[in-house]
Amino acid sequence: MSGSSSAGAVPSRDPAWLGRVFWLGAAVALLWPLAVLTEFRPWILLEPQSLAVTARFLADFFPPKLELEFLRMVALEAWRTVAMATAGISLALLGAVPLGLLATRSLSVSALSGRMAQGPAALRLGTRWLLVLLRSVPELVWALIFVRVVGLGVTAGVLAIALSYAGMLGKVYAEILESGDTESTRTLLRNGAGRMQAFFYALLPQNAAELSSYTVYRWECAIRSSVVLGFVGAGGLGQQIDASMKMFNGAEVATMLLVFVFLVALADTISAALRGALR
Amino acid sequence: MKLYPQARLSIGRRGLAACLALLGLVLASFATLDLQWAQMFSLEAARSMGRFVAEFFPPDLSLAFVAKVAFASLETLAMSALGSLIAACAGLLLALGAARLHGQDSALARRPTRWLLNALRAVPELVWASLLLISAGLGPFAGTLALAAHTTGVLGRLFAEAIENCSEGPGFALRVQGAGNLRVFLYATLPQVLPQLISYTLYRWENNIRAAAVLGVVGAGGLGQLLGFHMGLFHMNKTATILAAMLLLVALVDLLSDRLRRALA
Amino acid sequence: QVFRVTAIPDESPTELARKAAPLMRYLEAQLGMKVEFTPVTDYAAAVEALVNKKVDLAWFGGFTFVQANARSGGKMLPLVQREEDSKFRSVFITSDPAIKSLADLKGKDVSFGSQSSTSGHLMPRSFVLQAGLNPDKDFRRVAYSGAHDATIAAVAAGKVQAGALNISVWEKFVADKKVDTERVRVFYTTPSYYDYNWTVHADMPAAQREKITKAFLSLSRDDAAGKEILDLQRATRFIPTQPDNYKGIEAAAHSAGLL
Amino acid sequence: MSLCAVDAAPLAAGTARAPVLRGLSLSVEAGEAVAVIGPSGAGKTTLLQLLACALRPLAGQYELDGSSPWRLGSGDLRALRGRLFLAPQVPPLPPRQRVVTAVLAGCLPGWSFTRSLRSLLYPVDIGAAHAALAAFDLEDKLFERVDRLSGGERQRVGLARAWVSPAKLWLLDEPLSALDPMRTSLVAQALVQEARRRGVTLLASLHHVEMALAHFPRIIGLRQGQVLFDLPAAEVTPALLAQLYAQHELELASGQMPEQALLAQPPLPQMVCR
Amino acid sequence: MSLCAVDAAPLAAGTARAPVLRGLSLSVEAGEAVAVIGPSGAGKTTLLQLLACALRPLAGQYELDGSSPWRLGSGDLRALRGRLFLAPQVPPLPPRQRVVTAVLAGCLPGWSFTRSLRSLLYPVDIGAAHAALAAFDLEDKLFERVDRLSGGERQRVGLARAWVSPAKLWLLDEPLSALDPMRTSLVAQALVQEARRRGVTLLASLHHVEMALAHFPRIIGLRQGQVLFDLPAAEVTPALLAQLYAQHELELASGQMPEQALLAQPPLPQMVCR
Ligand SMILES: Nc1ncnc2c1ncn2[C@@H]1O[C@H](COP(=O)(O)OP(=O)(O)OP(=O)(O)O)[C@@H](O)[C@H]1O
Ligand SMILES: Nc1ncnc2c1ncn2[C@@H]1O[C@H](COP(=O)(O)OP(=O)(O)OP(=O)(O)O)[C@@H](O)[C@H]1O
Ligand SMILES: [Mg+2]
Ligand SMILES: [Mg+2]
Repeated sequence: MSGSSSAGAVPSRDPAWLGRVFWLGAAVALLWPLAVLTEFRPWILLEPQSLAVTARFLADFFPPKLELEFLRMVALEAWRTVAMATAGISLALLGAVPLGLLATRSLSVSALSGRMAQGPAALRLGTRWLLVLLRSVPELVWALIFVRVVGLGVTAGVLAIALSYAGMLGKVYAEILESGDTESTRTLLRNGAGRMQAFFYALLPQNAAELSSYTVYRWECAIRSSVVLGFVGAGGLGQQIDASMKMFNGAEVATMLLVFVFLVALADTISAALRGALR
Repeated sequence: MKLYPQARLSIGRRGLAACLALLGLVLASFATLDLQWAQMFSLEAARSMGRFVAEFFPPDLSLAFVAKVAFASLETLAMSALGSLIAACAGLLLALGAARLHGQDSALARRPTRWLLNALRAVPELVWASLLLISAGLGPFAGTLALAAHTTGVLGRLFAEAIENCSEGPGFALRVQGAGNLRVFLYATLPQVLPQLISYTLYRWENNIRAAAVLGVVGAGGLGQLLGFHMGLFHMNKTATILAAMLLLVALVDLLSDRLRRALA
Repeated sequence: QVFRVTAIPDESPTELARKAAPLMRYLEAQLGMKVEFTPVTDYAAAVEALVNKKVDLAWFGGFTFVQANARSGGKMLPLVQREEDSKFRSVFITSDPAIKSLADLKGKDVSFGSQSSTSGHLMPRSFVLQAGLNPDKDFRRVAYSGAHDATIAAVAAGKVQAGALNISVWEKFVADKKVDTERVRVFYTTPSYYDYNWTVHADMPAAQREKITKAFLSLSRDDAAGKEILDLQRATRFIPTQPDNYKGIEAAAHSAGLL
Repeated sequence: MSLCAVDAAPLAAGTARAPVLRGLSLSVEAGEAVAVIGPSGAGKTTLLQLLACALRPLAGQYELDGSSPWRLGSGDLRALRGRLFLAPQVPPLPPRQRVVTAVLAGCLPGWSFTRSLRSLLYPVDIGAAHAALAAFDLEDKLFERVDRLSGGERQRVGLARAWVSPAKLWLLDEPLSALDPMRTSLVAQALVQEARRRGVTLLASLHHVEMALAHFPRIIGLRQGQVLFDLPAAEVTPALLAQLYAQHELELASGQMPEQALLAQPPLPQMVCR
Repeated sequence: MSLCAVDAAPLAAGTARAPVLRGLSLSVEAGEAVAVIGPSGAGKTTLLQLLACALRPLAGQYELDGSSPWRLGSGDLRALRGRLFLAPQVPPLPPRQRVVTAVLAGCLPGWSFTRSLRSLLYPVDIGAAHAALAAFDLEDKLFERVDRLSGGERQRVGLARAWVSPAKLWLLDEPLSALDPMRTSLVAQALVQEARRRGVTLLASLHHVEMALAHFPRIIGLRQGQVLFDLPAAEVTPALLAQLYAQHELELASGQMPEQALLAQPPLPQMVCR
């Protein structure tokens, strides 16, 4: 209700105003230490000396290295990376889909009437913690665990990707499913449909485009983050670019960045096609 | 009963082709990689994984080290938060150019902006960091900028899609009334997509905490540098403390985003 | 049956793989079995793999060997090393004219190689400590480039003011003219110590150990194939080695607080 | 079904908010057809949601089929929900879905999981969907997408969903609001008759007072979260209606009788087609 | 404003679809108040969208203020749009927005960009929003969130937006559908009177025939995308209405007169409060 209950009198002030001023102040108060901690000094980017160094390095990018031998290596690594990312994501989906569904509030029957019941709430909390654990342990740690079991090579790398991406995808799936309009889902649940039925009849059709494009985006991330595969000797484009970068070999970096740009554009095309089909 | 030929699920031909291509890609991937599943499921495997995990205990909780980890966490938190914030602002601006705001929007800037976003995100954080380390020097500032640059590309695209996906009704009503694109965005589209945008930003923030771990290795500071150092030296107990700190940070952001989304819903 | 080999990534993995190829062919012939080389980008992964017997033979640095030995409870056996490795040294390089001695490093950005590297981190650090500086406190910032060649590149690009690395990589860069010695120069060279070796797990049958040792020791500069391999390994010849050679490094690691 | 002294606030109401329904008591026999009428904001939607077990009463008792839904285990509660059907005020249809799927979603409580999956690929019971749509004169839109329907057509799709559902209690929130006068009458009649034929209990909130009086035997007048009257249709007098719909200010304005105030306004629903 | 032999299909209609409006001609003088009535699916919403320059006619001419909107440059078109207001059938309110912001969004065409930005932080014209809401008896919800309103309250917020807008042409799509009978009448009256006072042209699609006849001087009957009649309210006969709303099947069923068919049904809107 507005503060003034007497009809007719125009309220003189927006009741939300104080709150807004407070939050604005709080934001500024928070930003300041952030800037200090990160030594945020953008102007040093524009100092002539650092500009010169950067320009020298960027000049190295041109022309990109286009030797046949190198290109063949890049193409091979690119395919390996794509294959490993695809395998990793496919495995990740096996875990992410059930976990994501478990963590979704809008599929909870007991949450229909306000609070979730205790059992499901605990299950959901447990699932969320599992997802947090899966994705906050760095890939290198996963990789080292699997090196002990399967040795150096592709398998360890793919498993490491699968686990951490299961954590990421599961969480984002849950959030996407919760963030849209859930009225039609809740209507079905209220009328006695099961969770999975409500998922397939209301939640999925609404969010399929979003879900699929996020998955494709993650696939693309997996390609980029294949540095982790290098840890355990599975190779990959990410590892190559890391190495060339460390060597400040601009020409090689430029070529591989172009490959990345191409792969990203490819992912975008796939994502657009899926989106188009799902709407 | 009559037969209804129209009753089939109507997925376009393009969609069918896309699905088949994806299936093919997955099969080809598994086929070309020599994955070794056999070793995964032995008792010995479980035992040796268990031994590895057991080495983490007990975590190193000596005061000096915890203080060091706490400061590093703060640095990581600051780097990732500021990077994500910059990226969210820049991403939103670029997303406006990259999205078709309504059905009849000619969206001239759409193509070029999308390419810009693609380029930003095609370059991994690590490469951005190495690039920026040259001009900004070692330290968290370069890391922050690197996170911001890559994340701008990511968020810009996600935002653009969220904007294109949101329900047309409210925006339509304002547009036919003659309100400009930006105003329609502020008054009709933004309130609808805001939870989603915030959710994406928070998610990317969390992601950036982990990415900052990788950046630490190139000298950008924070938890990542500590992790790389102690992990490489097999200081498992110290590693456990660092991992716990990361877990806490991620859980914190996770909790925050859950709360915020529920407050906004 | 496949014989698996790996190496710590003290240089970029592509470089490692290139260097290893002829040696692997040679081992294949000598051992009579298929030999597979897997380059990794993380020191820890190489250590874990040998400790858990997921590879049969590994090229370790002195410090990595000590780490692996500690993790496996003393079950690592160093078989052979290059003659140069018995009196190995590191260099400190800089592009800053103001830096003339270790003491001048105070307040500067300094890059080591990998944190697990002997010649790129452990020994330089221990000599810096002996010179009365604590890298963690006295340097403005410590970076880990990850590999020796990367350290040279970082110093040359001005990312850091100074760096420490393996002398053999430095000499190779100078010989190949891959570095501008006008700008980047050595200002300190460490005393010598034991470094790299080829290590196996102690559980390996003695007969096979013998075979491997013999294969390495019989490499000579007289035939073309042997010369190619030794050149690539930057070795004059291989000599036998033993765990006791690395006691010094172990002590240094302890005193630097790295073990 | 009975409510006893129930307080309730809408779902997702902010915290610490006054209840919308206050001390409401009412009971409905199985098979009855009841119209709930009342001014905008009276709490009709809240009442229907409460009856549909969509929100938990803040205070008081609610019984359905002799059991108190909020004391049931989750399995029983779900079974109970399968026996009721709530059609919200704005039809909740996911865009891009086809009419046939949207309608058949009403059958879900009675379907096994595999059957409902199969139906996504090829609708399993086109006949039922067709029949339900035909009841609302919409069978030609069977395979249309719901976002390509007009407002009134969407509303009828929502009602067709109730038609195919196995529910024993229909709770319809303003089922006639977007329909033209002719259809209003036909649909109201069809719903009441079908409910009677199936023995389904029907509660509908309505703004069309004349429809309520013409088709529903029992009328509940709701005002400011309380029952103003609960009478057979024949006993609802214009004076009562005037009191039900009287507006705040007018009431307070002076000593004027509310009824007169109402009649001083331009005529209320007025006969046009006779 | 005039339409001449216009064909049109709804926005987002699939490809290759028959037009919904076929050969429609009609002209409205400035300041007139016109009610558009017709059965569900007749094309009322489509017509209003067409008039609001929201969709381009497939064939034929549409003129507004003497100029043809689709021949204008984008700047002129936008200025033209600033002079009209379309209130869609379902109130288009973004959830989580507050009522005051949602209402003031109606002022946007007249505001500079900075002003509209500022208003997001602190509403710049609380007085105007309050006055508009007061016209619909909703001023106590000024700072409420729109997703915490009942159906009828939301609809009135949508109308309040028209009230504050600087438009010279109001196109209201079923503005009364979710209102109670008392408010229906008050709102219809208020809208027509205010339009006359401001000299605003008013076109509203309605299902409340009695309201249309009571308050609007001119009535257009739309059926299957064509104008069935376009008459002063006084000349609209029950027979015409019966013909307008007659249902397909009934029409075809036999030689029965449509009017009789209609009357054979239970009574159409019937007077209750007199
Ligand atoms: N989600 C909500 N949160 C808080 N208050 C709400 C919410 N929904 C409705 N209300 C308030 O509760 C009261 C009753 O709302 P309800 O929707 O039950 O009314 P109604 O009788 O259905 O009205 P209408 O005929 O306009 O649909 C109204 O005053 C409304 O403002
Ligand atoms: N987006 C669309 N795509 C295709 N066809 C549509 C679309 N929207 C409406 N139609 C069809 O066009 C016809 C006219 O629709 P319109 O919405 O104009 O009807 P209406 O007179 O407003 O009906 P109602 O009173 O039910 O709102 C209907 O048959 C409807 O099915
Ligand atoms: Mg309601
Ligand atoms: Mg309509």
